[in-house]
Amino acid sequence: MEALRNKARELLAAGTVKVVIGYERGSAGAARAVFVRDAARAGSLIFDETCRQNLAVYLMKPEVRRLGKAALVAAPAALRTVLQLAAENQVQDGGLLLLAPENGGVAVLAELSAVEARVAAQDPEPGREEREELARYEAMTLEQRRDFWQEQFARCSKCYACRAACPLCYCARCTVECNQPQWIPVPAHDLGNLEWNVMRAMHLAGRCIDCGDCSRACPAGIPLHLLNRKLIAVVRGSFAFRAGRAAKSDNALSTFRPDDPEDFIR
Amino acid sequence: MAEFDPKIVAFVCNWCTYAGADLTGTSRMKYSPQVSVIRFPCTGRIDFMLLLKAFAGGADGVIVSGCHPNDCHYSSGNFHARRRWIVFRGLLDFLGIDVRRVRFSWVSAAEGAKWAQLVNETAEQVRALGPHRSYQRLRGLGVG
Amino acid sequence: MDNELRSIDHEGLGTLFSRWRAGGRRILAPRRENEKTDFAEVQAPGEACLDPVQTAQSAKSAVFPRVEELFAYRRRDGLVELRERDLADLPATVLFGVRPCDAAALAGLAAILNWDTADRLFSARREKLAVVAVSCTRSDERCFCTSVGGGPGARTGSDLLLTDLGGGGYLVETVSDRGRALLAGAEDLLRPAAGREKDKESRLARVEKRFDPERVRAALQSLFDDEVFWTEQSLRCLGCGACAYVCPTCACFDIQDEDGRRLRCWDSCGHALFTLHTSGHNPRPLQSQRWRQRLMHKFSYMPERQEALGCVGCGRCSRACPVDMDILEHLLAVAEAKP
Amino acid sequence: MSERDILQPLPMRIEKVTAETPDVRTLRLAFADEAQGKAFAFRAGQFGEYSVFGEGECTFCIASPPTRRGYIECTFRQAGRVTRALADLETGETIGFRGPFGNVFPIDDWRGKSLLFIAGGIALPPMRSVIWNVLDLRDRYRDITIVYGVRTVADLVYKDELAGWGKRPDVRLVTTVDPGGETPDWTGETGFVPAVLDKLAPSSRDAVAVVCGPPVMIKFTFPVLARLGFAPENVFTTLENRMKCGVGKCGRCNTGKYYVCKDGPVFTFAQLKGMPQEY
Repeated sequence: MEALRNKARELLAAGTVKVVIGYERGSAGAARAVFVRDAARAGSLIFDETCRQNLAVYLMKPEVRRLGKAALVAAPAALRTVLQLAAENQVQDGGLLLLAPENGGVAVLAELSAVEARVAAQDPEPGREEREELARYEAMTLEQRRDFWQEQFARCSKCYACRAACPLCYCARCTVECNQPQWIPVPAHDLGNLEWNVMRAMHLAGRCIDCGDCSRACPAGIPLHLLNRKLIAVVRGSFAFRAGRAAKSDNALSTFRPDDPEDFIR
Repeated sequence: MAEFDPKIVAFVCNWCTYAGADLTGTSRMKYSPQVSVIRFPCTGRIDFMLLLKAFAGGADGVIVSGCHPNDCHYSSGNFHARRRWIVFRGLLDFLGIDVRRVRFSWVSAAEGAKWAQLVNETAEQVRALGPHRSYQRLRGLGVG
Repeated sequence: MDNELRSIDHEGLGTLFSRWRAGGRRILAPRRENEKTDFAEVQAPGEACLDPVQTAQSAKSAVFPRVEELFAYRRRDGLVELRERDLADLPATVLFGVRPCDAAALAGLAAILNWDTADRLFSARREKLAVVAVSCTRSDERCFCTSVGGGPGARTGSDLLLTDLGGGGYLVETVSDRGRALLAGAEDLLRPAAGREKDKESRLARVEKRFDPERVRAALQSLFDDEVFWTEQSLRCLGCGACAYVCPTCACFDIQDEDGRRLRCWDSCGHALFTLHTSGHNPRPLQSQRWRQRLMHKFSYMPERQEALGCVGCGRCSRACPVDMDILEHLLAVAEAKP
Repeated sequence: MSERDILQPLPMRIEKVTAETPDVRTLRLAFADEAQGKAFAFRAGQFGEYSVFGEGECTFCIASPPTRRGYIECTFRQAGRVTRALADLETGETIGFRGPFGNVFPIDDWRGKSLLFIAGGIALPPMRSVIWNVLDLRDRYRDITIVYGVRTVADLVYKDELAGWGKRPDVRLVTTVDPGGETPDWTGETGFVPAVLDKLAPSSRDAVAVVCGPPVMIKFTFPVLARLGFAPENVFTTLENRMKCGVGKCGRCNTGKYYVCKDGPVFTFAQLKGMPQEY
């Protein structure tokens, strides 16, 4: 933690970056984002197991962008996010520093190639727990899954916390806010909620880097990450593609291979 | 009990399948009349939401069909569409929506007979599955 | 006598539930499902879960649903027929197990929705609602009811107020005529409170008073133009609507036509496009302005215009916020700021 | 029986459609129910919520004057979902109307004064009601001056009425188009509204001004008015915040402690100075 604070101090004092986006201790023992712009305030930075939010979400917020060049305290998910954002031309190589805490120290990644190398070294395969969680739902009958999701979506109030918390949902005007035509119903009724959640999952297919912040943000406790994780599995299984691994790559759904599987097409 | 006549909506591309369906008609081949055909410039334009809109609007089954691989009028629209279908099918299944209600096919302008067969088989399959009530009942739920 | 303190045991409460239901009332109570506790219909007190300090969602949907039909329309021969919403359809409801803060929030909702002109649907639902609140015997660090005029055992907005006596049932306070009506014919289930049962105060959670809303109001007004302050306060905010949707007094809404019905649905001033003009001009383009609006509306505009605070200190927004925008902390920052 | 729902519109029949420009239309509307029409009254400055069933509602000021009974008019530019749908409707079709809502221009206080109306672009319609209102009560007021600026000649609305006002000896009408927006036969001014106003230099003695237009026009017009001696409390405008309910409940038009739908839409510049610029 001290290494992180020292590094932040140093970067701010030298003017290398204008802001360090990191974690501080918030209310009720939670960790939360902090935007340190003054070296003297770097002492409030923390990094521990309570630091779960994917801070890369702030890279796309206009208010934060306005602060100037940033150093981002980056857990593995944030590193993958940065690569995916780079692949989507939202982040420039060298436009950002990543501070990756490691064994009491902190690695400073200035280039996207370094981020790629680190992500490759971490190779975050879904853990056993995660695989088993998905498998549990896949093992349900169709009717069980339908009932499960209908029950879940019935609790959705369309507060769009899932969208706001997602670092890859960065459109200035989301499809649900376009009304000519009104593609997704505005009201949070059952059909509107299903359509919204299908839309969200599809628009993230091949792009989601599995940070899980959508589920953590949901005030209704809907396990939205399962939808994303399912599509991550489909995209990986069918196209051998994983988002957030390379700074230069096509999106899985905006490219193709002539030999993509088509056993279901007749 | 009266025989259930499924409503089927077919989203087809203009250049191959629509022409193929046309050929079915001009060849005087008979096929299930329960299908409503909606023509698109290309399968690449058939957004996944359209399929859900069809279900919400009362469709019991959906057909999506276009040019065979390498025959796309715009060279790769169907390849892109195929990827989207693969992902979308996975999502539908995961959400508990029966993917047997959604048939994907390649039907060329010369395959009038294949179109007739596709519609008939789909109608048969959807008839066996029964009305898509679980989806249709969503409409209006959750309004106080 | 009405003001006499009485008590009821669990069995008596169960009988009361049956009688309310037999009288055609549905009962909404906190119910635990998965990880969350929220209001849902119950048949018996045993289904209610009063353990958590608060439900995740407020009870406001009982009178102001997430989505509701205002009226129906139908085109016929170039003409349009309108069908007014039939108020007889609205269910008579007992809202059981709300906390005193939520009961108080109904007045805040009414202050907005019935301002100058009555809101027909809201008023009709409110008219058919009886509130059976349960005092708070526990609180958490998000609670601040006592700073905004409430308290863990406050009676405002309740028709009946119950206080858990620990093991043996509840102390029952009859607060209104509607509460009296709920207990009509239930004399057999109630007995006069005796001895230590009467000591309600000792049962209640301690919620320390943290600020004076009058001071917050004055500070907000002098801080309004302090862009640095508001940017600093809101940088973390993601601009979702979670705080507004879980809030028991937030009442901003949208109106949408669908399937032959005009619907009213919740909306939030925190959403970036809430105020967007068709021309593309947005009067509140920055998240800092939208966060300011949230606080100003609740603590400055509402007291001035609707003569009610827009906050009851339930702390739900703080608990629901994905990024720990703790409203109490922000209000204290406002109260202490030197503009 | 409970009261009528203030959020439920009354049906109105489209009696006449006038295409003002390619994308601006005026609808003349009458209540489908005669008794409702007879009971209806409003004053200049007020607005309504107009429904296209299946699309939603949109907000405009009533563009006809209260002195003409039996109908109301609205003028709108096709811009969003509802206005596009509204523009597709024809004579005889039914729309919904809720209103009148909001406050009014204090024309009784203006008796004996000179009136200066300054409108830019699509902002003449919200001012037309009050203009006709005072013209119909012409002897109560002194000089009446109307300055109307648009981008190009093709953007002028109410062309026939403008011609009529131009011919009246008791009205001074100045129309102007932005530089480059004129046609060979254009006889009006060329230049932006603030510059034209500056040149015209109307007297501020016992006078009030009403200014409606795009924010940039208002921004540069107010200093000219101030220079001419118009005090902020004698300059009026009408705000057009986004609204849903129109009756102070939905929260959209809330600006400071004010609600444009209830406290406005008519505000003086003196009032605006005390409000946050969230409009």
